[in-house]
Formats: sequence, C-alpha cells, structure tokens
Amino acid sequence: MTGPMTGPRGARPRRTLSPGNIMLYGTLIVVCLYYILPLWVMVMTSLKGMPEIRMGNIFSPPVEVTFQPWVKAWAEACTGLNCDGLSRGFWNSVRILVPSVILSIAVASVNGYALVNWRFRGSDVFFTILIFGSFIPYQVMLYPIVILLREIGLYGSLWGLIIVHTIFGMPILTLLFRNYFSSIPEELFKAARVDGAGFWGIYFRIMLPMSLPIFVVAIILQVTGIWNDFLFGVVYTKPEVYPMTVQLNNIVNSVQGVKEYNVNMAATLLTGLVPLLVYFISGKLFVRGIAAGAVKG
Amino acid sequence: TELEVTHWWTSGGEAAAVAELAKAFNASGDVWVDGAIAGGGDTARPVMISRITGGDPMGATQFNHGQQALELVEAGLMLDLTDVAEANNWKEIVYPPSLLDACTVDGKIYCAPVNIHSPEWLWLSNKVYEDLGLPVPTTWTEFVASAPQVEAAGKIPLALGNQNWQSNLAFGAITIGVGGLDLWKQVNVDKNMDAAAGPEMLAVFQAAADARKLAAKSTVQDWNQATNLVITDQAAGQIMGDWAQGEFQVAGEVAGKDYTCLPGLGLNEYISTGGDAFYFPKNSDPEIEAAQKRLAALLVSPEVQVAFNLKKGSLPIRGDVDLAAANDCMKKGLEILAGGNIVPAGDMIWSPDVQTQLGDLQAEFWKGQEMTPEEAQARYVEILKSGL
Amino acid sequence: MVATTLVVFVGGTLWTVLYSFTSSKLLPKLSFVGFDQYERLWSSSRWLTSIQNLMIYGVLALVFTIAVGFLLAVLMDQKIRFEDTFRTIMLYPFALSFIVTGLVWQWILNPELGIQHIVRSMGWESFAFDPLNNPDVVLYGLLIAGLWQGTGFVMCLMLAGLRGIDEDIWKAARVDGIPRWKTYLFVVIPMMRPVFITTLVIVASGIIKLYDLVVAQTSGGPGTASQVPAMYVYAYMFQAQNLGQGFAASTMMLLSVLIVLIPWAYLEFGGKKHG
Amino acid sequence: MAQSISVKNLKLNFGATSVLKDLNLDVQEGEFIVLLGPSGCGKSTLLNCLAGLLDITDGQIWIKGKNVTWSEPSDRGIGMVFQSYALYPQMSVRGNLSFGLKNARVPAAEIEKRVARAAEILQIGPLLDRKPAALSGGQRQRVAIGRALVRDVDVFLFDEPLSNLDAKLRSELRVEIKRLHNRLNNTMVYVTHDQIEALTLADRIAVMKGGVIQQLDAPQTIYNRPSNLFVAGFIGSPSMNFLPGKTVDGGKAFDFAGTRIALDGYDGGAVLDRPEAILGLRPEHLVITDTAEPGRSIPAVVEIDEPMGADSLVWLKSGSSNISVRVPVEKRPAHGTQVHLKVDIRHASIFDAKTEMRI
Amino acid sequence: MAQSISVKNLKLNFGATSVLKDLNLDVQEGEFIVLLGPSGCGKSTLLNCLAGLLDITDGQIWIKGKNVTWSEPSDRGIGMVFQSYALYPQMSVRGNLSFGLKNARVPAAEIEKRVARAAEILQIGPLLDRKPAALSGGQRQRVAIGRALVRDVDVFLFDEPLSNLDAKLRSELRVEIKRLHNRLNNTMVYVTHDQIEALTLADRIAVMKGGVIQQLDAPQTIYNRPSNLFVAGFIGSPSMNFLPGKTVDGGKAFDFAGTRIALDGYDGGAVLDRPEAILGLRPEHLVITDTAEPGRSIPAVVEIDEPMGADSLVWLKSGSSNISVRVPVEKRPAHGTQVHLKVDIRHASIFDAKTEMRI
Ligand SMILES: Nc1ncnc2c1ncn2[C@@H]1O[C@H](COP(=O)(O)OP(=O)(O)OP(=O)(O)O)[C@@H](O)[C@H]1O
Ligand SMILES: Nc1ncnc2c1ncn2[C@@H]1O[C@H](COP(=O)(O)OP(=O)(O)OP(=O)(O)O)[C@@H](O)[C@H]1O
Ligand SMILES: [Mg+2]
Ligand SMILES: [Mg+2]
Repeated sequence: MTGPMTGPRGARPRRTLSPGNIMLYGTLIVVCLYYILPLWVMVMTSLKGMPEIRMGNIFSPPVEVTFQPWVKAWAEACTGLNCDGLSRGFWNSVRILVPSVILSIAVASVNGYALVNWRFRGSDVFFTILIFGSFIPYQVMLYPIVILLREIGLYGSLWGLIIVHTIFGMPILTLLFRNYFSSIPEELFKAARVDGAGFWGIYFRIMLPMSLPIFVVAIILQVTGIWNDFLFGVVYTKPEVYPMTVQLNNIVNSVQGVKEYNVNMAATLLTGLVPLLVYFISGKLFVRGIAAGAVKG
Repeated sequence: TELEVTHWWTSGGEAAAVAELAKAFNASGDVWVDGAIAGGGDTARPVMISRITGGDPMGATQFNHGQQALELVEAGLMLDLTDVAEANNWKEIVYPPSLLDACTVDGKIYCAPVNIHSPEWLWLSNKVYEDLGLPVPTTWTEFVASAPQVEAAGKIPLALGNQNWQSNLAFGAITIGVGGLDLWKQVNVDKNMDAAAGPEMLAVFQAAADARKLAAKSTVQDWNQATNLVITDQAAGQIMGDWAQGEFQVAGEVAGKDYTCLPGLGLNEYISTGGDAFYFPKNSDPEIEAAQKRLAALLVSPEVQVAFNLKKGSLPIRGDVDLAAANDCMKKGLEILAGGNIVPAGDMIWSPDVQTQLGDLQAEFWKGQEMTPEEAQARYVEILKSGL
Repeated sequence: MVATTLVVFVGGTLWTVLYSFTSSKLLPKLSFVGFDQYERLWSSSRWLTSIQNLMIYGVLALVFTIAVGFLLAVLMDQKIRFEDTFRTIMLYPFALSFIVTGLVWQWILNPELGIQHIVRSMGWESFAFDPLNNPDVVLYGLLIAGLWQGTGFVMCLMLAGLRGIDEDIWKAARVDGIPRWKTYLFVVIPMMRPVFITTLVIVASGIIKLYDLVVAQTSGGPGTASQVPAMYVYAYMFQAQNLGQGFAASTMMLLSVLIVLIPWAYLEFGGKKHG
Repeated sequence: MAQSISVKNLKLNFGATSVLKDLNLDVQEGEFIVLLGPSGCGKSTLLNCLAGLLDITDGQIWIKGKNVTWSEPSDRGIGMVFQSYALYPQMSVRGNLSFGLKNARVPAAEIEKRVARAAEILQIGPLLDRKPAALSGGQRQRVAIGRALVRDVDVFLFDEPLSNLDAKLRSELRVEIKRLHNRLNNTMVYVTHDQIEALTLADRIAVMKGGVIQQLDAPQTIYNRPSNLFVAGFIGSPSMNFLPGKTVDGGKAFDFAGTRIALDGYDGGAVLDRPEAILGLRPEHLVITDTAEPGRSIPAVVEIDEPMGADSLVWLKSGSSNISVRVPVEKRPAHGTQVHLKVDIRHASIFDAKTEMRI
Repeated sequence: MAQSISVKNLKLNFGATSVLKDLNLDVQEGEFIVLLGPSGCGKSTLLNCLAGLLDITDGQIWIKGKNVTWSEPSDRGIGMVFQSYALYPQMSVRGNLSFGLKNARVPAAEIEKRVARAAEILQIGPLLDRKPAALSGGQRQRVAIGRALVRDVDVFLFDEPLSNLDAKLRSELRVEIKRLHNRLNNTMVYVTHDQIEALTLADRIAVMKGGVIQQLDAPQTIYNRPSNLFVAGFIGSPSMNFLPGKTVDGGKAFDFAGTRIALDGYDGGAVLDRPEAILGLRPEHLVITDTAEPGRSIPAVVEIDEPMGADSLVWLKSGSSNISVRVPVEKRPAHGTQVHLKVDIRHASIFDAKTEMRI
C-alpha cells in the first residue's frame, strides 16, 4: 500500500460566500427586483386610499391598508350604466375559458399527433401554414373572421368565440404537441397499430395518457392567452357574455374625473388572478413539460 | 322590449347623461340594455361595425354624425326612421338643420341626433392665474402671453393628451381662432387648396408651433386626464370640446368661479356643430323595430334633450327647449348657437380617412417638436387633396 | 376544425390581399384601384415610422429577450437554491396580458409618479428618467415592459434546453480545462440550435403582432414615435374607415412574415438532408 | 412444410432514396429466419413492410397463403416485438397484453384465458398487475413477447429485441427465445445486427446489405461458405482474416506476398488463375506452429494477445496484413515471437477481389 | 514501476446514499486497469472521482505522486473518453482536438504538431476538417481518444467508450485501443460492463459490485479463480454453470443431486465438509461423452443447441439444473440424447453457498 495520508483529503472546501456565489445570487436578486417591482406597485397601490396615492410614493407600502378598492373593482365599479364591477365578467370569462381551452387543446393535440404519426400528404405544407398563422396579427383577421362566422351562423354566439380561440391557439399549440409527440418513440405507435388500434384508439389509449406534461404546458398557455384576450371577446360576442377583460378595459379606461388608480390596480390584479394562480401553482410542471419535449426541434 | 344600446360614453359626465336616456326609455316600459365600451370611438366602432356586418346587430348604436355610418346605411343595414321623423316633425324642430341633413341619405332619415358638440373651446383654471396674481386670460393671445409666467411657476401652460385626435382638435380650434372664419371656410367648406397652402394658413401653423411648446411638458394620454390637469390646477389650460365641461361638473367645479371657458378660443366665437346620433340597425323582429322607433322618438323629445344635455354638458339639438339650469359655459354655447355663429363639423366635411391622416400629421407635428410649420403645411395640403 | 383553420389563415390572407387592391372604405367592396393603396401606404410617414419602429424594436426585443432569457437560464442552471422561487418570479409576468403590462409600466415610468419621482424625492433633484415622453427613447420604454413580460418564458424554454444537454459534454469541457463561460459560448449555444429556433418563432411571432402593449403604454405616442404596423392596420381599418388601406398594410405585414418564414421552413423541412 | 411468408419483388422508397430493391424472400412455416446486417441496411424497413407499418412502393407480400399487401397490420396475423419493447407505459402488464384483444373485441373470458396462458408460458404470472416501469429489462422483454403471444398468431416479427440489454441478460434471453420457438414452433422473423444472435437462433439467416439480401442460408453454410466478401467479413467474431494475393498455377495455389499456399482440398468452385484474389481464413482455422510447412503455412510475428476467457485471440503480422488466430489460453506464444501459421485450406474461402464473390 | 494512480480510502455519497465505500486502488505506471461491473455499481462514479468531476466525500486521490484530491480536472494530467464521446458537435475534428490546447494558451505551432501526431497515431488525418456528425461511430471514437491524446497526459480514463457501437466495430476498436496502449504505454483506467472487453484489454481487472471492489487481479486469475460467486457468475460468456450440492467425505467429494464428483486435483483451499456448497463449472471445461465415468461425470439430457460459428453451445438438463457445454460444431449431439458430462475438476471452482466465497 501507499504512504501515509498527507495533504488535502476529502471534499474540496467550499465557501458558501465565495465571490462567485455572491455575484450569482446578487444578480438573481437584482433581476428578481425588476420582475417583482410592478407586482409590488400594483398590490401596494390597490391597498391604498386615493389621498395616499396622490401624496405620493407608489413604491411605499400603504400607511393605512384598505380593501375598499378591491371591493369596488369586484362589485361596484361602473361601466356606463352597469355598476357591478368585474364580478359579472368573471363568470363570463369562465364560460368562455373552459370550452375554449378544452376545444383548442383537443384539436391541437390531435393535430400534432396526426402530423407526427400519420404523416399525410402535404403535412409539411399544412404545418408551415400553421406557423405562418402564428405570425398573423389578430387585427388583420378581424374582418375575414366576421364574414366566416356570419356565414356559418355562429356570429355573436359563445361558440363563435370558442372557434376563434381555437383557430388562433392552433399554431403554437400544434407546434408544441408536434414536438412532444415526435419525442415519443415511434415503436409505441407501431405496436399499437399491430395491436389493431386505429387513429383514435391510439390517440386516446396510448398517446393521451403519456402526454400529461405537454398538456399542462398547453393548458397554462391557453388559460393565460384566452383569459387575457380582449379583442376577440369584445368583437365576437355581445355585452351579456363580455369577458372580464372588457370590464377591466371599461373600468380602467372610463375615468370619473380622477383616475382611481387603486381601483384600477385592484381590477387589474383581480383580472390577472386566474392565470397568475395557474402559474404559481403549476409553474414547476410547466418547466418540466417544456423540458419534456416542447423545445426539441 | 329589451333593446341593447352600444355607445362609448363611459367617462363620468357621459355616464350620467346616458343614465338619463336609460331612465326615460325604461320609464316607457322598455328595457335599456347597456353596451358601453370604453376607450373611445376608435375602440368601440370596430365592435359596432363588426356586430352589424356580422349579422348580429344591437338595437341601437351611437355614431358621430356624418360620414361614419354612411356606408352602413347605403348597404341597407340601417333602419329607416323617416316615419318617426315625420310623425314628430323633426324637420321643424331640429336646429341647426344641418344636423338632420347629416342623418339623411337619399331623402330618408336614418339617425336620431341627440346633441351638439363643438370642439373649439379653451378651458382655463382660474386658480392658476389667481395664484400668480394674473388676470384670467380672455383670449388665446393673452393666454400665450401669460404662458412664460405660468411655466416659471412650475405649471404646465397647455395640457394636451397623447392621442392623435386631440392634437387635431387643438389645431382645428386654432385655425378658427387664429386664422379666422373665412380662412376656415375657404379651406374646409370650399376646399380651396390654394388657401390651404397660403400664407394665412402658414400663420396658423406657426401659432400651433408656438402652442406645442406650451404643451411640451404634458405627459398624459387621455383627454380627460388632460382635463384633470386643469381641474387640479396643474395645468393652466386645455383646448378641448365642450364635453370637457362634464368633467368639471363631476369634479364639483363651478364655471366662471373655478374655471373659465372660451369658445372659439376667445378670438372668434364660432362653434362647429358636430355631435352624436343614434342609428338603429335593421332587425327582423318587429317588436324590436317598434322599440327602436320608440327610442328614436324619445331621444329627440324635449324632456330627454334637456336632461341628457345638462348632464353631458353638450347643447341640445332643438332650439325650443329651455335650458334654464344650464351653467355659464353652456349658456355661452347656446348664445352662439342661437346667434347662428356656426360652422359644420369636421366629421361632416371630411371623411374619417382624411381625419385620421390629419390626426397622424398633427400628432407628429405637436409631439415631435422638430417638424417645421412649412413642412407640416405641405403635408396638410397633401392630405386634404387626397380627400377631395 | 383543421379545415376551418386553413380556411381562416389561407382564405383570410388571400381575401385580405385581394381587397388590398380595392378602394374599400367602411365595407369591403370589389372596386379595384390597382396599387393605389400601396403607393399611399409607402408614402405615409406614419407607416414608415411604424415599420422603422417595428424593426428597431423587433431586433432589440429579439436580441434582448433571447440573450437575457438565455443568461437567466444559465444563472438558474448553476444548481442554485430556491430555484422554484426564482423561476416563479421570473415567469409570472407571462401570465399577465400586455394590456396590464403596458399599464403598469406606463405608470412606473411616469415621471410624476414612478421612478423619476421617487429618485427626485430622495434628493436627486436633477434626475430625469422619462422614456415614454421622449420620442427618441420611447421604444426603450416599450422594451423594458416587453422584456419584463416575455423573458421569463424564454428563460424556461432555454432552461429546458440546457437541461437537455448531455452531461458528458460538460465533463469533457472540464477535463479540457475550458472555463464555463467559454463552454456555454462555444459548445452549448451551438448545440441548442433547435431550442433557439423554437424560441425565435415564438418571440418573433409575438413581436410582429405587437399591438396591445403599445396601445396601453403609449398609444403610439408621443406623436407617432412609437407607432407599430399593427396599430396602423387597426387605425385605418376601423378608425379611418379605409379598409383598402388597412388591408394593404396587412398585406405588407404578411409579406414580411413570409420573408422571415420561408427560410425557416426551408431549414426545417428542406434542410434535413444536410444534417 | 407450407409457406408462411412470401415476399415478392418488394420495393420500397423513402422519397427519392430506394431502401429495398426488388427483394424476394420465402419463409417456411415454423422456420426461424434471422435478418442480419449492418445498421441502415433496411432490416427494420423490411420488417415494417411485413407488418404493414410501411406502405410498400411495389411488389407483394403474402402471409399464410393470403395476399396481405394492403391489409392493416392487425389483420395480417402477425405479432411484433420491438427493440425498446414499446410497452404501453401507462397500462399494467395485463393491460398491455389484452389491449390488442380488446381492440379486436375478443370476449372477456377468452382474453382472460389467453393472457393466463401467455403468462404461464413466459412465467410472468406474478407481474400481471405491475406497470412496465416496475419491471426489469428481461421481464419487459417477456411482456413484449407476450403481447405477440396472446394474439394467437403464427408469425412473430422481432426487431432487435435484445439490443438494449447488457451482454449477460442478452445471452440468457437468447436461450429463452430459442426455447420458446422450440415450444411454439411458429414462424419467426428476427432482426438483429448481432451475429451471435443470428448464428445461435436462426434456421436460416438472411444477410442484408444496402437493401439487398446478400445470402440466405443455414448458419453453418453462411459461416463456412459465405457467398461474398461482405458476408464473410460480417459473420464471425473475431472476423475472418483476409489475405490479398493472387491465384496461380492454374488455380492450384494462392500466392500471398510471395508465400505459396496449396489449394488442394478447397471446398468451392473452379479457382482458375486470378490476378487479384483474396484468401479468407477464420481465426480458428489457423494453427500456430514453430516450423514452416511449405505450401501449408505462412510466416508471421506475434503482436498482440487478447485473452477472452477460454481462448485467447492472438494478433500477428505477416507482411502488411494483420492476422488473428484463436488459440487455447495455455498455448499463447510470447509477444514478438516469429512463428508460422498452418492453414487449413478445407475451411478457407477464396474471393475474387473484383466481384468480391466467393469462388 | 512507479505508482501512477493511488486511491486511498475513497468514500463518495450522493446525499444519503453511499455509492463508493472506503475504496482503495493502486495502479502502476503503464498499467491497463479495467473497472468491470454491472450497471449502477459505481464504475463511472469512481472514474469521475479520479478525473475530479465529482467532489469526493472522504479519502485521497494521488496521481503521479501528487495529491490531486483538490485539483481541477484539467490540472490532474488526465485525459478522458466518454461513452457518448461528447464531441463538440459544431466544431471540426481539428477544432475538437485543439480546443483544450488553445484554451491553455499552447502556442499555435505546438498545437499543430500535437494534432498532427494524434491524427497520425489514430489515422484520422483525412477527417480533420469534418464535423463529428459526418463521422462514423468508430471515427468519432478515435477523435474522442485523440482529444485525450493531444493533451499529452499519462493517464487515460475511458468510460465505456465502446458500448454505443455494434459488435463488429466494437471488436475492431477494442484491438485498436490495445494497440494504442502497447504503443503509448501510458496508464489507462477503462470502465466497461462488457467482460470480453475487460478480459481482452486489461492487465488487471477490478470487478466491482455495489461500490466495492470484489476482486482485483489479472484476467486469467479472475477467470479461473474467481474469488466469489458474483465474480464467477459475472465473468465468462456463456456464464459458469453452478451446481448446488454439498461437499462430503471430508472435502474429498462433491455431492450433486446424488451424483458424486471426486475433488482430487481441485485448485483451491481446504474444502472440508460443507452442507451447502456450489460447484462452478465453465462450459468449456465439460466434455460430452456417451459413457458414464463414476466420480468424474454427471448424467444429462441434451436440450438446446446454440451454434455460434466456430463452436456450439449445447444446453443440457441434469436434475433441475440447466448446464451449458461448449463443443466444437462438428461434435454436436442430437436433441434429446442422454449423455454424460465429464468434469475437469482442476478448472472447477467450489463456493460456500453461505459466504459465497470461493473455497
Ligand atoms: N422514414 C424514413 N425516411 C427516410 N429514410 C429512412 C426512413 N426510415 C429509414 N430510412 C433509411 O432507410 C435505410 C434503412 O433503414 P432501417 O431502419 O431499415 O435500417 P436497419 O437495417 O433497421 O438499421 P438499424 O440496425 O440501425 O436498425 C436507412 O438508410 C435509413 O436512413
Ligand atoms: N448524481 C447522482 N445523484 C444520486 N445518485 C447517483 C448520481 N449519479 C449516480 N448515482 C447513483 O450511483 C450509483 C452508481 O452510479 P454509476 O453511474 O457510477 O454506475 P455505473 O457503474 O457507471 O453504471 P453504468 O454501467 O450503468 O454506467 C447508481 O446507483 C446511481 O443511481
Ligand atoms: Mg432497425
Ligand atoms: Mg457508467
């Protein structure tokens, strides 16, 4: 055997406060300040009374916390003659959101699946068109869609809006699903075909159960996108089904003399609550889902 | 019957005025379903047009008088109100008659005018001048002269919002105020391009170039935010239409005491008579059609006119109503109106396309600081020519 | 549904192109005027400004979003503690709409309320930070908000990409004595090509559609200093009631998308053979 | 025996590249056919064509006397086992086994019976309720085979079913597959690029290269009388030694770098004189001796010695050629020794260097 | 010979799990050490500790007489070749080779020289300007070795460098690595779980299991005198036959299911009587005969026959045990024949069934 144990031994010593670490965490914290700042401002402002806001510092916490702005934003703020705040729009948004998310994800996932596993003639062209579609500014398509919806008789109905969301969610979602499905071994698909499963059999029994991560990503993206939509919501529906964002726009943009910043901020936060919650709760799954194949070109 | 009414009246005074309309309509047993869309006409109009062309029209909808809805009428999408007009004798009572002309296409009437708006007003904060120990200006000229002192006191001389149409409006007001009525008529009514390119017009641009310096520190977006600067005495004045009065009123200010209004910028007391009108998209349901006609008649009725315009701060469309409750500014407007010192509104003379382009030009001119009056004038003429 | 999508994207595009050659005003009409709308479009200073703005903003946003997103991902990849917390903080803005983003940042950047006000009230009286009211720098004001909203998402994409890199590559580089930054620069980034492409598509499509943020934050102002093409389209279609002009502008936007997209499609589908 | 599979003039193109070129193959009932060949030669492609997972460009495929060229995979009476097993990860073993049957609407009782039988044959009874993730490699493989088994088909297709495993497990499962075949006696088509697998399992081996079957024969024939240079080099590990030279004396001798080797006893066709020929000698057919034997031996120098457990592989240099010889461990010569290699010409192969065909 | 690597009391934990447990290893200069063991036994972990890619929990590592426990990987004088090669995909071969040198600010001329030398040794001169994607598996591997080579180090670490390749290429490259070692004569530590690789390459093999070195010896010793049941079963393919039974007659005989096998000539320790023992017999140390030879043979029935080219592996059943025997292809017995297996006790191993150690 060798000589005595002299010199260094065991783990290399590590200082937790090494310059590198200080730099690393320092940078991260500074960056986080940039990200948190607006949220901080929104929350703080929404808890202040108007006099306090007028006096001053938007960054400072409220001297006197008041939830009045939240109450007002939720239940009392007026747009035109309706003074029931966001509450009405909230349920409308839910009514729009749920079917839109379900339909758009269903269609896009089947699409991605077909693109990967049942490569049909022109599937490349089809995919290219979809990607092209993702670049089209919504404003450009307002008119053609009005005409389309009119022709199929769905204009002004909830279903019309759902179809619009599905169409515009399609490009990015299809891209995600396509990338994900192409990372699933093709053999699995072949095995299922030998087992006699058809297009739908394979989709529902084999592919779907394996795709949880990407569905989480898709759901998060769609919930955010559809919930935050204003343009389609206001153009393709009627006042009784206007989503929350229309109310938000009305509250924020209709000024009673002075802008009630606190109410605006409360309304903004209330409107953003659903997607924010979705992110806070499932942010981890989101990253995992993306890592699970969404970015493999 | 339920009738959905879309409009973009959402600011304080406006909303209160709409409430009057709704109250009157509901009183007759119908139901006013409010479809307010905030953000001004530019946000709301696409929605309205989409709804109408998409085959799912609302019961009634606000448009500005004039060319905005012309094509919809021509396409046969609007309800013919001629019978209502005749039954209620609108031809006689609507004043000035140009309002009704703007509703008439091929001899048929398609809209019910509700108010008259004139953009050419200068609104001043009395307190700013009192604090400085200066007299409140009575003309644009005095206003400009006092500006350096205002500025020295850390106040903004002229409040101006960031949107294109506000710059355009200010320029229009300066044209009438500084350039005079004749020039204005030559350019806008007779569409005399030589006049538009002439030295008098250049002087107007010069005046506007001076004014934009006064507005350089104004950093708000919306018109009512700008008005608020005047209300809160952060700014000395604002060029804005008479609808600004609603904001002063909601803020509890009193005309003549807290604020001063100068129609035609105090130089030429003329006002243009644009305004709002309601259109009624065609509908297959006869019950709704009946309700539409009821609403149309109601809008022009004297009681509603008084109630509505008092709240809105605009002028009624008929000369035969008594606005005893009107405040100082409104009375000034009524006088001018009664005196016939009126000119047609931009919406009636120029197409929205030209107006938008003018707005773009003025926004660039007012906010850019570096565009010379000559340059601006040259482009101004170009744009007008495109609209001939 | 798939057919519908095709109809909308292809049909809508063709329809738009067709009507861009007409003089349609409020309602689409087939009254052809040749290239008139395009001539007017390209002589409109607002359009030219819009295009220029989009290009400047687009390049900056693209570069910064991807660069910042990547840098953050690199930081996050250093086996740090509280990774979840940091990630959530960086990602949450993505949950908010551009309208909200625009509003909040309009406010924070407002000289009377926001940063300038705070710094001044802390005693530095001459401090000036008012990007939204200065035509020269207003685009940077937009950029601050745009980056705030979008970098978190890009960071997640990049992080996923980094995690997908073979651990052995790192080891090889360490044995070779390559410093970490060099490994990232010369080895890892080139390996993440597919991630960058996906990110590029997503970010670029967002930039071209840029509208809400500008409307909420600056309304295209001051003057026309922060106008973007999507606003031009909207303004002429609905505000000016000049559909033909709006469609011509739309067509130009779609055309520019095609110019970006065709090379991409070629790389994605045609270039496979070259490995 | 009846014909089980018959492939007639099969062509398959991927776009412009032709992967299978006019391929013919007949498999008897109960036969174990191995498709062997280097990566990318089209083995999997051929298998997928048989299974109906790829649309063929031209030709026909018959299975059990039926033209199945256009049939669905599930209607061809085949079962398939994949390299990575392709077990459905979210289903239990039982679910994996019964999925195909359920799709075919087999009655529940019958499914139960067949699963039980397969489980018994493959000894996976206790695993039926586990998920694939909770199985070892070998167990997964059995489930994958079971999936083919329950379908009660006569033709099994295997696509490199062992290549994911480590050497030890591989050799164990190889034996199991062989046993299974002995027991079920159904037709098997087995793709591999591992020649040990091919040699041990096959009744006949089809050696493929570039989408063409190079030789289709019993393993011993392929091993001993490879029909061309490619097959000769591909089969056998360590691989055959190739000595370049020429045949002289009217085909009576082989001239390798001046050394003559007599060809009497060569098991092949008429040799004739060829200016460029290659002599192929397997490592186990060479014997290291101390003394030269004219016409029967080649001089060489010992270079490297690779002990492989029972035997040792000795690498020698003769002229510019490397030659490997298999010797029992005890008899390894020392590094650098000058020796002579005795050639057993009865087991040698001679190839024409131009056509690369065995003479 | 001087000591090249010395690992002293190495411990490594991942969190709570201890992967390497007080491991000691000394490697002589120029020695070729193979770390062999099943998946997950800690081979890569040990290698990474040597390279400095993992922070060890306790112990020391010395390389060339220097304590490098705390040194950076690039300062340890080692080169490393990875399983997936880990070539920098976007750099040319030249770039891959010179990247590390450039970084160490080696003068350009010197880089040029070293790359040229490595390219010459590995015969990759013509490939220098290609990208890794355009190389075959074998070529990539050479580049990966080249990357270690140019660093001019004395210790090479290989982590399963061949396991991604197919069998043919694998055996070719194995020989190349051996040649390289003969030529450069530097220290090599080579991780594999393929025993053929271990046996052919190693000067000494360290068989690992569960983070512990089970046996560290020359290949022949490991093969012939495995120190325990694990090593015996792990080494040799096909693997050693294990016959359970007991030793009787004061260690003079082994009783396997009633059949007695005399133990005289056994190469090991004092056998004694053990109630539970295991007799290990390699397939090549059994001979199939027709006639029983009392005390020297076991009766068995032929079951399966696996031809493997030169030899055939015959599987027989004796009692409830499966026994494999290697026979020359010509001498394969027919399926179902009743035969006797002659045991060569000198090459056998006997294990205590409890301690699993060789007796
Ligand atoms: N979908 C495809 N499109 C284009 N070419 C393909 C496709 N699938 C396979 N090929 C090509 O066809 C040839 C044969 O492929 P195949 O998978 O049959 O090879 P293989 O013999 O199974 O190889 P391996 O042993 O690596 O599995 C290869 O050159 C491959 O590149
Ligand atoms: N980063 C890690 N964190 C926790 N456990 C680990 C980590 N890396 C390896 N292990 C565990 O340490 C053990 C040894 O792993 P190691 O990679 O050294 O095995 P190996 O012998 O190289 O196996 P293989 O032949 O599969 O490469 C394994 O049980 C593995 O699960
Ligand atoms: Mg294959
Ligand atoms: Mg390992």
